[in-house]
Amino acid sequence: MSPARDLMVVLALLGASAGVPFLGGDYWIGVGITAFMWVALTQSWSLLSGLSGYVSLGHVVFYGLGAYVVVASWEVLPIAVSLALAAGAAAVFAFATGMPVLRVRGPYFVILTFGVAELVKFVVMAAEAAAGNASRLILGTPEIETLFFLMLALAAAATVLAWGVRVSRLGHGLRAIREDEEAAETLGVPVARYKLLAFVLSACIPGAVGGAMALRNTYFEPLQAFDPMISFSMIAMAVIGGSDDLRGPVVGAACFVFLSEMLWANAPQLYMIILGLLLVIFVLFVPEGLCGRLFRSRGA
Amino acid sequence: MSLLEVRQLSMRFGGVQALERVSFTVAEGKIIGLMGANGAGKTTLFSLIAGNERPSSGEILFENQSLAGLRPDQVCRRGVARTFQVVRPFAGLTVIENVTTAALFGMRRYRDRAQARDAAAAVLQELELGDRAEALAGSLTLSGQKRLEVARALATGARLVLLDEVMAGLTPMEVEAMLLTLRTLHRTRGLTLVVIEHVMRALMQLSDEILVLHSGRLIAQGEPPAVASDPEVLRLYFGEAA
Amino acid sequence: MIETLASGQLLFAALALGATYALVALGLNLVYGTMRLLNVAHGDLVMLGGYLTYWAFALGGISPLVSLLGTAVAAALLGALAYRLLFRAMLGARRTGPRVEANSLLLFFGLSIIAQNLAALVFSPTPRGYEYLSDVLHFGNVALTGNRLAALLVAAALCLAVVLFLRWHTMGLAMRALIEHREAAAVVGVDIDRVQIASFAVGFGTAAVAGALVSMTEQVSPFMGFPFTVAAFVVIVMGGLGRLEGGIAAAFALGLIETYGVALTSTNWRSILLYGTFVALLLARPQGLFGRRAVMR
Amino acid sequence: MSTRRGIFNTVITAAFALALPLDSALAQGAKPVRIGFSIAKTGIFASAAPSQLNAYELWREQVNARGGLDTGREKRPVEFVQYDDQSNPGQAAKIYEKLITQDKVDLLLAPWGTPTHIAVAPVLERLKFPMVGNTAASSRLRDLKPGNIWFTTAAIPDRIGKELAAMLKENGVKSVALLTNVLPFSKEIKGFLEPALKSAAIAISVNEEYPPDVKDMTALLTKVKQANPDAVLALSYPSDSPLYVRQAKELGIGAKFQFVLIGPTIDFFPKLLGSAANDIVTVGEWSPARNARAKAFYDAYVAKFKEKPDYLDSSLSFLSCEILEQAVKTAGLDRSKLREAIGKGSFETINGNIKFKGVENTVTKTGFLQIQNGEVQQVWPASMSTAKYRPKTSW
Repeated sequence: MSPARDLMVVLALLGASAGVPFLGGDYWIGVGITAFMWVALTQSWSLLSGLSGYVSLGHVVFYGLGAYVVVASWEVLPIAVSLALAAGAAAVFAFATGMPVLRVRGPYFVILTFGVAELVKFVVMAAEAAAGNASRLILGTPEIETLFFLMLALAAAATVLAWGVRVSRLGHGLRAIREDEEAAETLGVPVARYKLLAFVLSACIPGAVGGAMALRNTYFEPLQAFDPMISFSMIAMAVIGGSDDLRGPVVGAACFVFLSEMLWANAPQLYMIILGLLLVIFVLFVPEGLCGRLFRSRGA
Repeated sequence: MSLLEVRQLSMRFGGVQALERVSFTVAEGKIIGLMGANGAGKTTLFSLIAGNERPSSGEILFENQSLAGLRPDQVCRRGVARTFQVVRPFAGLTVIENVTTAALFGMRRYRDRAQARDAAAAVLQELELGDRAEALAGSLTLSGQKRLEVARALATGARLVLLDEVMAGLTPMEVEAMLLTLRTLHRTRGLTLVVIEHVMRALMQLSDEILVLHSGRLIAQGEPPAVASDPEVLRLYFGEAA
Repeated sequence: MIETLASGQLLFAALALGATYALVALGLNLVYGTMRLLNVAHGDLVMLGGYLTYWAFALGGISPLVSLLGTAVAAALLGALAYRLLFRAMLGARRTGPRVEANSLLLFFGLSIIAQNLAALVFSPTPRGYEYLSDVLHFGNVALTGNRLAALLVAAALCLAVVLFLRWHTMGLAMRALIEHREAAAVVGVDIDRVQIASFAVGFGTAAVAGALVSMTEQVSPFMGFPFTVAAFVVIVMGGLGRLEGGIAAAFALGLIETYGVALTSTNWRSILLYGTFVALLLARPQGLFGRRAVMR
Repeated sequence: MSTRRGIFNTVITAAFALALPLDSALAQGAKPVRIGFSIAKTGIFASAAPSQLNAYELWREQVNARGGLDTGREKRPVEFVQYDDQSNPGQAAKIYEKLITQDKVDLLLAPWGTPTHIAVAPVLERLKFPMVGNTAASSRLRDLKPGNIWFTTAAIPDRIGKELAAMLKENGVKSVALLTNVLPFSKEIKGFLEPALKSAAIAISVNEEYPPDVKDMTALLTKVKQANPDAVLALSYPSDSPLYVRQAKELGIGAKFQFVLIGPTIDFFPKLLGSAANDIVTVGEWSPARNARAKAFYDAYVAKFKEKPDYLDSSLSFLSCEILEQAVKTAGLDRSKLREAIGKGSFETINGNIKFKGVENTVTKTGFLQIQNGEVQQVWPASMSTAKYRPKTSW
C-alpha cells in the first residue's frame, strides 16, 4: 500500500478531467461538476467515518449550512469570501456540536447525526419563515466553467486533505479508534481531541461544496439543501467504492455518476431501484468495497 | 523509591463496593503479583490506575505525581500501560500497525512514523511475533493476541506495565514461554510490572511481592512464600481444598 | 388558551397520534430488540399496508377494517421471507456487534429505496385516497370522525394484544428473552431462528396494519413512509431501544408533546420539538438507551 | 470465496448490460421530432409530477394520431426524450444541458415546479433555446431575462393575493383565518395577501404558519374555531390539504368561505374527503367548462388515465404543448423563428386565447375554482365564471 502513489493517481485523474470543458461541451461540464461534488463530499465523509468508524448520517448538514451562507450573503459579499465563510461556518458548527455528539457511539451516533441534520434543517426553515422567506433565488451566478474548476479544486483539496490525514498520526489514531476506542485511549491516543479534529476537518469542504452547489442551482430552499438523500448517497458511494481507501470515494462517485448517466437515459425509473440493489449487494457481499476487493492491499 | 503509590482507593458501582480503601506502593523495578477471586476488584484496580474509570475516593500517585482526573491517554503518556483481560486487538489493523499505534501515541511518542514502525518491529521480535507482523491482528491465535497485548503495552515506552491475565487460556508450554519473555523483558528493559494472574504457580515464581484482594479489600501483602502461608489467604483464596 | 389545553379535543388528537406512533414503533422496536437491526425501511411497510388496503377498497369494495387482517398476514409473510432470504445470512456472517447495526442501516436503506421506487413504478406516484367512516361523531364537546376513532381503537387494541402476547405466550417469552440476552436465550434452548422469524413477521405485520389505519384518514403515496420511520425512531429512542412497553408509553408521550407542545408554541415548531427531543435524549444518554450501560471491565 | 467473487462479477455484468445503449432500436419511418424534458420521477416532487407527465403523454398521443407535429412543411411523429431529475433543480439544469447539447432534441417541454424552471432558465438563455414553461408560479419569475422562457400560469402569488382579497370583499367577508404552509409558493402568496387584505379592510383574526410535515392541526384549528372568522384561507399543499379539511370538518369550523390552496383539484382529494370537499374554493383559472377544447381534453384525459386531470398542473402542461404546437406550425423548428413566434404569437388553447408580454401570460385572468356537487366550477373572475360562488354551509 502506497498512499502517496494513490494520491498521485487520484490527482492525475482529477487533473486529466480538467480538460472536459474544452472537449465535452456544457453537458459534460455539468456531469463533471456533479462527479467532483460527490468526490469532494465522499472523500470528506470518509475522512471521518471511513477512518474513525463514526458513521455520520448527517453530513448534509454541513453542505446545507454552506449553501445557506452563500445564498444569504449573495450580493453582499464577494463570492470567494462567502465560499470561505461557508467552509468556516460548517467547521464552526462541527466544532460546536462535535464534543457532545461524538460522545455517542455506534448506531446511536448514526441516528443522532441524522437527527441533528434534520433539526438544523427545520431550524433554518423556521428562521427563514420568520424572516418572511421560504426560498431564495440568486441571479447572475458565475458561468458553468468557473463552477467546474471551483468544484474540481474542491475535489482535489478534499483528496489532499484526506490523504494528509491518512498518512499522519491523526489517521493512525483514528484507525485505532475505529477498531477499539478504549484500547486506543489506553495506548495514549487522545481520543476526544482526534475525533473532534476529524469531525471539523470533514465538515469544512462539504460546507464549501454546498455553497458552490447553491451557485450552480441558483436556488435555495431548506428542504432541498438539507435533503437527507445527500447524506445517504455519500455513504452509499463510500461503501461501494471502499471507505478506507483514498481511491474509494473516486471509484464510488464514478460508479454512481456513470450508472446514473447510463440508466436515466434508458431506464430512468429503474435507476433508483438499481442503486438500492447495489447498496444491498455491496453491504451483504462486498463490505470492503470495490477498492478493497479489486486492489486488495493488505495481507490477510 | 516507589514508582506507584495507591492511597485509600475506593470505588463504588451503584450499590456494589468494588474497592474499599486499598493502599499499597510499588517500588521501581519490581514485579508485583495481584491475586484474588473473580470479582475481588483486580481489574477495577487496573482501570482506576490506567484512568479508564474514576475512583469514588482515594489517590493514585505515579512518580509522586497524582493521576487524578487524567484520561487514559494522558496516564499512558505519563508512562503507565495496561493490557486487557479480554484481549482488545485492533482486529482490522495489521499486527505491526497495532504496535506502531502504541509507539506513536504512548509515552515514547515517536514523531517519525518510520521510526515508530522500527521500534514496533523490535518489540514484535522480542515477543516472537516478528513473522506475523503483516497479518491482521484479528487473525492471530489467542496466544498471539495475548502477546500482542503485551507488545502494545511495551511499545508505549511505559515504565509501569499492568498485565491483566496475559497467561490465562494458554497451554502450559505457552505459559512457560510467556514467563520467560516477561522475565527477559523485566531484566533487559528494567520494567516495573503489576501482574494479575490465575495461574498461581507462575505468579509465585515471577513476583517479588504479592498483593491479595478479597471483596475489594487488600487482605494480605508480602513476599510470595509469606503470602502463600497466610492463614486468611489460604482460607479465603484456596478454600477448603488447601 | 387554558380552555384549549383543557379541551378533550386536544387530548383525543394526542391519543390518536400516539396510537399510530405506538403501532409503527412497536415493530421497529421488536426487530431491533431481537436482532439489533435498524430498519429504516420500516415506514415503507406502512406505505405497503396503505396501498393494500386502498386497492382492496377501490377494487373489491372491502372495508379497511376487514381487509387489514389480510394485509397483516401478507406483510407478516413478507417479513418472514425477508428474514429468510436476506437477514439470516447477514446475521450469520460474523462481524462485530456495532457493525451489524450500522450495516443493517445501510442494507435497509437500500431496501427502502427499492420499495419506494418499485411502488412508484407499479402504483404511479399519484396520491390515492378513499372515503370511509368519515361522519363526525360527538362525545360531549369532543368531535371526531369515525375513521380516526376506529384507527385509535384498533391501534390501541393491537398494541395491547402484542404486549399480552409478549407477556403470556411462549413465543412472546422467548422474544423477551432474546431482547434481554441473546446468548443466554440460546443457552436455555430458545430456537433463535424461529424467534427471529416471528419478530420479523410481527414487526412487519403491525406496521402494515398501521398503514391500513392511516389510509382511512390520509392519502397514500409511494413516498409516504419515511416520516413514519423517523417518528418511530424518535419513539424507540425515547422509550429505550428494545423496550417494548417503554416504546408504547413513549409513543403516547410523543403524541402529547407534539400536540400540546404545538398548542403552547406554534405549529411551526412541530419538527423542531420532535427532533429537539430526539437529539437531546441521545445526548443526555450517550451510552445508548438500551437500559444498561456497558461497564468496562 | 469463489461464490462471492461469482456474485460480484454477476452484479458488474448486469450493471453493464442494463447500461448498454438501446438507441439501435430507434423507430423507422418519418424522422420523428424529438422533444425533451425532465420530470420528477423520484424525490420530493414525485407525487406532483404525474399530472404533468400525463398531460404531455396525452398530447403526444393526440398529435401522433393526427399524423404528427405539423412543422409547416411536413408532419412528423413526436417522440419524447425524458429524464428523471430526482426533484433536484440542479439535476434538471444538467438534464436540459444534456437534452440540448448531447441529445440535440428539436424542442423542449417544461419540468415540474418553480425552482426547477428557475434553475433551467439560465441554461436556456445561454444556449438560446426557447421553452414554454407551465407549472411555475412566483413573482420572482419576472426577474428572469425574457426571450427564451415564457410562463403560462396566471396563478402568480401577487396576482392571487390581490384577486383573493377582491373576491373575499365582494362576498362580504370581514375577517379571515390565515394558515400558511412555510413552503415557497404558499409563503409568497401570504406575503402578497396580507397587504391586500389590509387594504380591503379585512381583518386577519388568526395568522399561523405550519411546517410541511404537519401531522395534526387540532391545536391550530381550535384557535380558528374560537376566533370564528368569516373565512379560512388554508395556504396548503397536497400533503396537508386533506388534513386541514378533515380536521376542520371534525371541529365543525363554521366559516362559510373555505379556501384551500393546492389539492382540491387533484383527483384523490374528493375521493378521500367525499362531501367535505364540497364548496371548497381553490386557486385555478381553468375548468372543463371553459370551452370546447377544454371539455375534449378533459374527456380524453379521463378516458386514458381513469382519473381526472389536475385542473392546475394538467391544464397548464397541456396548454403549453398546444402553444408549442401552434408556434411550430408557423415557425418550424428553427429556434430564432420559434422564439419570435412564441413571444409575439397568439394561441388558442384549452384555456382560451393566450399571449405573452415579457415572460408572462397577461391575457388569462387569475381565478378561483369551487367544487360544487363534485364538479369543479370557475367562480372568479366573473368574466370567466361557469357558476356562481356559493357559501359552504355544511361539511
